[in-house]
Amino acid sequence: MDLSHMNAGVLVASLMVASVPILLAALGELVVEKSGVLNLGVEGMMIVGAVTGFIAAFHSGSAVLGFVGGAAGGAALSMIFALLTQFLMANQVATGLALTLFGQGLASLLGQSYVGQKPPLTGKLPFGPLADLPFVGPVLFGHDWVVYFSVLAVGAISWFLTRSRGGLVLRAVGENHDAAHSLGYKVRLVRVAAIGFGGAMAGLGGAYLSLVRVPQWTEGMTAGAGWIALAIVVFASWRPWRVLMGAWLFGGISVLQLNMQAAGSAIPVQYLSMSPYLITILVLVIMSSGRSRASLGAPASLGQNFHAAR
Amino acid sequence: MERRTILKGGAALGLAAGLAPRTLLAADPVKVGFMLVGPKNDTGWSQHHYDAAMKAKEKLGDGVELMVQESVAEGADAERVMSQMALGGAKLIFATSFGYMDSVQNVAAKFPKVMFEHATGYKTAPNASAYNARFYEGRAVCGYIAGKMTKTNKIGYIGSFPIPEVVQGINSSFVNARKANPKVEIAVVMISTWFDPAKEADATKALLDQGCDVVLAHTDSTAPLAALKAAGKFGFGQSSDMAEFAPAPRLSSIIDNWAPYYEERIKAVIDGTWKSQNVWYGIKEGMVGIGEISDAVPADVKAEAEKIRDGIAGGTVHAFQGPLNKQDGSVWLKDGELPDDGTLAGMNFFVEGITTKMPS
Amino acid sequence: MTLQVRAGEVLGIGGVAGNGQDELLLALSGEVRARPEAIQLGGKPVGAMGPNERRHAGLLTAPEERLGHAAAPDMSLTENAFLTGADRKRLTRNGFVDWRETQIFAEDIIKTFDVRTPGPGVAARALSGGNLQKFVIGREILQNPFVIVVNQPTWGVDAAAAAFIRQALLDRAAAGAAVLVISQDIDEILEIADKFAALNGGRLSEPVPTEGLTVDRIGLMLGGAQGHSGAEEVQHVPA
Amino acid sequence: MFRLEKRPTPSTFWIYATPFLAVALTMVAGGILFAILGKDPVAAIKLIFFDPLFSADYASYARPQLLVKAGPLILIAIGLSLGFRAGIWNIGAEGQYVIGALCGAAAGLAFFPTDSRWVFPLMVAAGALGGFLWAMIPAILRTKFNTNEILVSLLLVYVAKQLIASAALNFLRNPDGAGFPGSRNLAQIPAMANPELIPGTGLHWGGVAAILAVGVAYVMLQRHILGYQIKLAGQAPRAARFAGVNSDRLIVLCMGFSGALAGMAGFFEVSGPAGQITIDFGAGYGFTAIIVAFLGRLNPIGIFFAGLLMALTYIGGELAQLVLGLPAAAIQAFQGMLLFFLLAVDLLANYRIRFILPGAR
Repeated sequence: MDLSHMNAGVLVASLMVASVPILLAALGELVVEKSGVLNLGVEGMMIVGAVTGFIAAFHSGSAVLGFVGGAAGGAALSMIFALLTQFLMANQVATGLALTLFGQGLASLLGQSYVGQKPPLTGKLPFGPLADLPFVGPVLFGHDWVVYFSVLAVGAISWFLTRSRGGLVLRAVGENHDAAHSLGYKVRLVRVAAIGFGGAMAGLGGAYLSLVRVPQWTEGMTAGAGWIALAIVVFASWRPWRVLMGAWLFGGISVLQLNMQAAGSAIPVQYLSMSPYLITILVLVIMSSGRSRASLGAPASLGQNFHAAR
Repeated sequence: MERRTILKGGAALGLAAGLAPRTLLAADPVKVGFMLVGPKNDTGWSQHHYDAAMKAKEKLGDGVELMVQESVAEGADAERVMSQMALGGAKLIFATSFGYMDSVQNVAAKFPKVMFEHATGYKTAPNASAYNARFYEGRAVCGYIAGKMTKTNKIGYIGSFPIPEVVQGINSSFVNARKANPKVEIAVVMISTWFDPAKEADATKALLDQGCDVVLAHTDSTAPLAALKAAGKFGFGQSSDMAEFAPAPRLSSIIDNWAPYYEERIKAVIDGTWKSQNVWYGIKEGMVGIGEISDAVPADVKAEAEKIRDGIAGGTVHAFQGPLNKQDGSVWLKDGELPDDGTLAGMNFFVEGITTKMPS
Repeated sequence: MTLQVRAGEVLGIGGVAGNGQDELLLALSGEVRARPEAIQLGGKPVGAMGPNERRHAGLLTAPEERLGHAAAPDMSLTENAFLTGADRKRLTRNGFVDWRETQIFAEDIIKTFDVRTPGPGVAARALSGGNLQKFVIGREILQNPFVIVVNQPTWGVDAAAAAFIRQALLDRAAAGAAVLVISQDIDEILEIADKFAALNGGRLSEPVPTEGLTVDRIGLMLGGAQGHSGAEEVQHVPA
Repeated sequence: MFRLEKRPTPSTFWIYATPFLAVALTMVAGGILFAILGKDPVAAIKLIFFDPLFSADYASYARPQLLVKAGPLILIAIGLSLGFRAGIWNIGAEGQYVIGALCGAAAGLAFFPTDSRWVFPLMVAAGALGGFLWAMIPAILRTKFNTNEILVSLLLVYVAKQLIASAALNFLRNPDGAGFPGSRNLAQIPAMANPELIPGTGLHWGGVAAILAVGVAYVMLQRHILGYQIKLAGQAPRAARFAGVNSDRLIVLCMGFSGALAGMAGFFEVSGPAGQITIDFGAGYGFTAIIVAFLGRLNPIGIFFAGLLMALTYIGGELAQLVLGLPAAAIQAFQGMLLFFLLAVDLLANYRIRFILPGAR
């Protein structure tokens, strides 16, 4: 195998771009799960975000408005989930799966007349000569704004969850909703807000696919990214910086295995294709072994519906 | 329109209850079923079959009614969908994915009066034909252009799975690229899916990172072309012309052109002349088309490429012609020898010069 | 920590909440395991046994938290009777639950312990705290334990029910069982226990007879004046 | 304003009435959707819910297909429901299904050609074992290394799909298949085929297994101590520990049982309706079964009917596409709606709705 062509800077830069949709969606789901809600409908919200983002960008001619549209679409779909699970006490696992089914159908219907259209471009931010620096150039100064936004979002969410009062309330609700309720926090309101945020982030992730990565609207274009996002949240033990690590690990291995194929690696293709999944599992096993469930950070009320008796 | 059909169906139901499939009323149009493996607007494989079906219907007019089923999984679902089409009065059913092959055989045996057409397989029955396109002929033209256009002497190929159709394409592209440029090498990436735009884009970038500057894609979306455009490198349209990416990065394209065949076969059913057959059509018959070669290609290369295209159509040029060795160095074709269709159809080896290993 | 309870004796363990009461109960119930010899029942090592084996051996417990620990809130009383009674009341046949026998057991608890409820089919969470506590204590006592350990047996229970529960524990001791009462209610311990020990910071004091015990002395003990450390060792000595 | 009040015990009336209410609501909402798409709503609803069962043209064929489609869903969902009840999240039944098909087919094809009557039972066992072992990976990682089983089981789905694709391309490829991918067609090998047992019913061994699984799971949950432990562990984990339930043992049992059932379902599918191992084997049954399990309220009998209802919407949805030309996406959205309504109206069984005046308490 000839790996001499592999340029670490280019590789890191591509993995940063490749993992943006997963990263955004996983960050949103992290906040949702921290509030004690398990929404398995990430894939559905992503694809709806992909189509609404595309439609918004296509009609407005602005990629930024497209991302706003994607976030709005994902958030709107997530409100169905919020209504069902927070007000009608429906089972969260089943509702999330139904949301994916519905979202995929809805997205195809919405997108029917946009197949084959081209969206406005999302350019790289102009860093001038900085972008030409070796390694640092492509890694730090060679991206569009969404890439930077996604990394900033990690920091912002991390700050919010650990340092801000709102984050404290959110975590309290996720750890023990009964106690949070008796302290006077509005459990339902907090959760609905978290679900909406999760939907918006998943929608952004979807819009990144249809506006930047591909860029085009095509049915089924998320191709399972939402499921990977869910896995990444668990992988990260519900910690934002580890979500970034997980997304980059998964994205990195996915990109690396394609590069190894292109470089004529002697490892059989089928093993290379499995590698992102297997290595993610392996790393998680190493990280989680020897710890108790509590220290893994799963919110204690995750997946349980809250009903105030009085 | 649909409403009327239902009401009519209701009337027929009263007349012919218990008879399945229902006997056609004299004025009924001929119903033709199309079973697609993906969504009908996937911009790739399924969309081309669907568009071709629509074109055929347009040509044949009101005498034809289409029954379309999208995203049908292989196996039990495919069998059920075809059976329901037959029960619903379809006279001719097109099953447009390789994986439907055995299901077509099963359903064809159950409904001897219904005709079946199966794409890209090899099994036939008295009421079931097989049809396939010699995509590798188109790859020969694209490969030649790629060989001429590469400056790094390295071209890339994105495949789904190492199945014969993909292997033919890789070999044909490579053999003809070498004709254009003896120093050319090919890098192959298999992405284990026919359709995943993000992955296709990643694979394209990986190939570019490895020094390829012309990439041929054998998957369904336009993502590779978009990635090539961003990088300022070259590629080809796949399945459809993808003219929106011309003149660059799209240099030319390999087009699936099913419509004439569909029209011909539907007409044969209407006329009562339909016979089971097993065809493998190429550029000559028009099932494989070469899109307009863009201005990014120098005129002399363009002329050469067109000569190859016309030569293949005329039978004077062949995508594979000896001497050619297999990857392990053993002789595949002696000097001047042409491969037989059997070997070609089941091709599961790379030719000499390709470094990617065939998975085993 | 070392402690010893004799048959026919009631040992009260007092202390301010959070000084190791829950841990003590978990260690005795078998939810947390120890070395085999750490806990002995009539000289037999039971420390490595799980909850069911200990029940089989005659060591029964009733934890403090009624809903969620001692009983499953959404299960019926019959199902909750099965929770600990499966073995000693012989409620299974080849792995299958004998629900008829279980219901009879539940009805027996309800009747004997005066549990106010429409019937054994009612979910545990539908009962008032006192009634559920009577059910939980009754469930253990009616299994004729050699040793019974209760944590906060009358917490949040109305006076009549509390008196009933205390009497039931005394009756069980009189019938020859060793009774261990963990409680924050010193009056309760003074009322029913033969000996008193204080739990402080996970350490247990030397047990002293309750008779003639002064409030000052208790205060000192609860403050940890007579702290006494050592391996966790619990012994039940037959009289 | 209204307020919800939890019922002490679920309402028996609403438990049976809610599915019908949900279907009725879906008909209305779905009808509106179809009307927006320019299709006759009445005709569409009739095609989806009525024609597969009763139409003279389609029912004779579609009715037995109900069991063909529902069989694997029910079989997988039964296994999953036990774990879900115990709070063990096996999201990767799709992978266990695929591996079961792979192992079952491989075990049989290793003996090809043969007409021994022992091959088929051996293949069933191999399929179940394959699914079981695949499920043991997350189970053992969970019990030994405390690794989250949701993530492991989910990611292993993708690994399983790679494995079956390479099996179809390489070691199980039909030697008489002219180099094309795909294994020999098991349905055409008498000793390995899983045919329709009673003509016109759609019942094959997979359906038999599904019905058996419903019965066994029902008895186990109602009568067996293991069923009791499963329910206890899910409802009150601390009480379960107090009762001496060994949670590691329960994880291994539940994962293993659901894996084995999913594996068996995969094998019955590959040896019957599907016929062969192909690159794309596995059409999402493992994921749909999760929905079926919850629609059936994790109750074996409920799952049986939920599986049939799901199958009906698939088959009816296909009919609506064929006859009315509805897009597949509309059917998907319609199914999503049906699920939403089914999940939403469940509220009525568990809660009482009280209308209260603002300000009043």
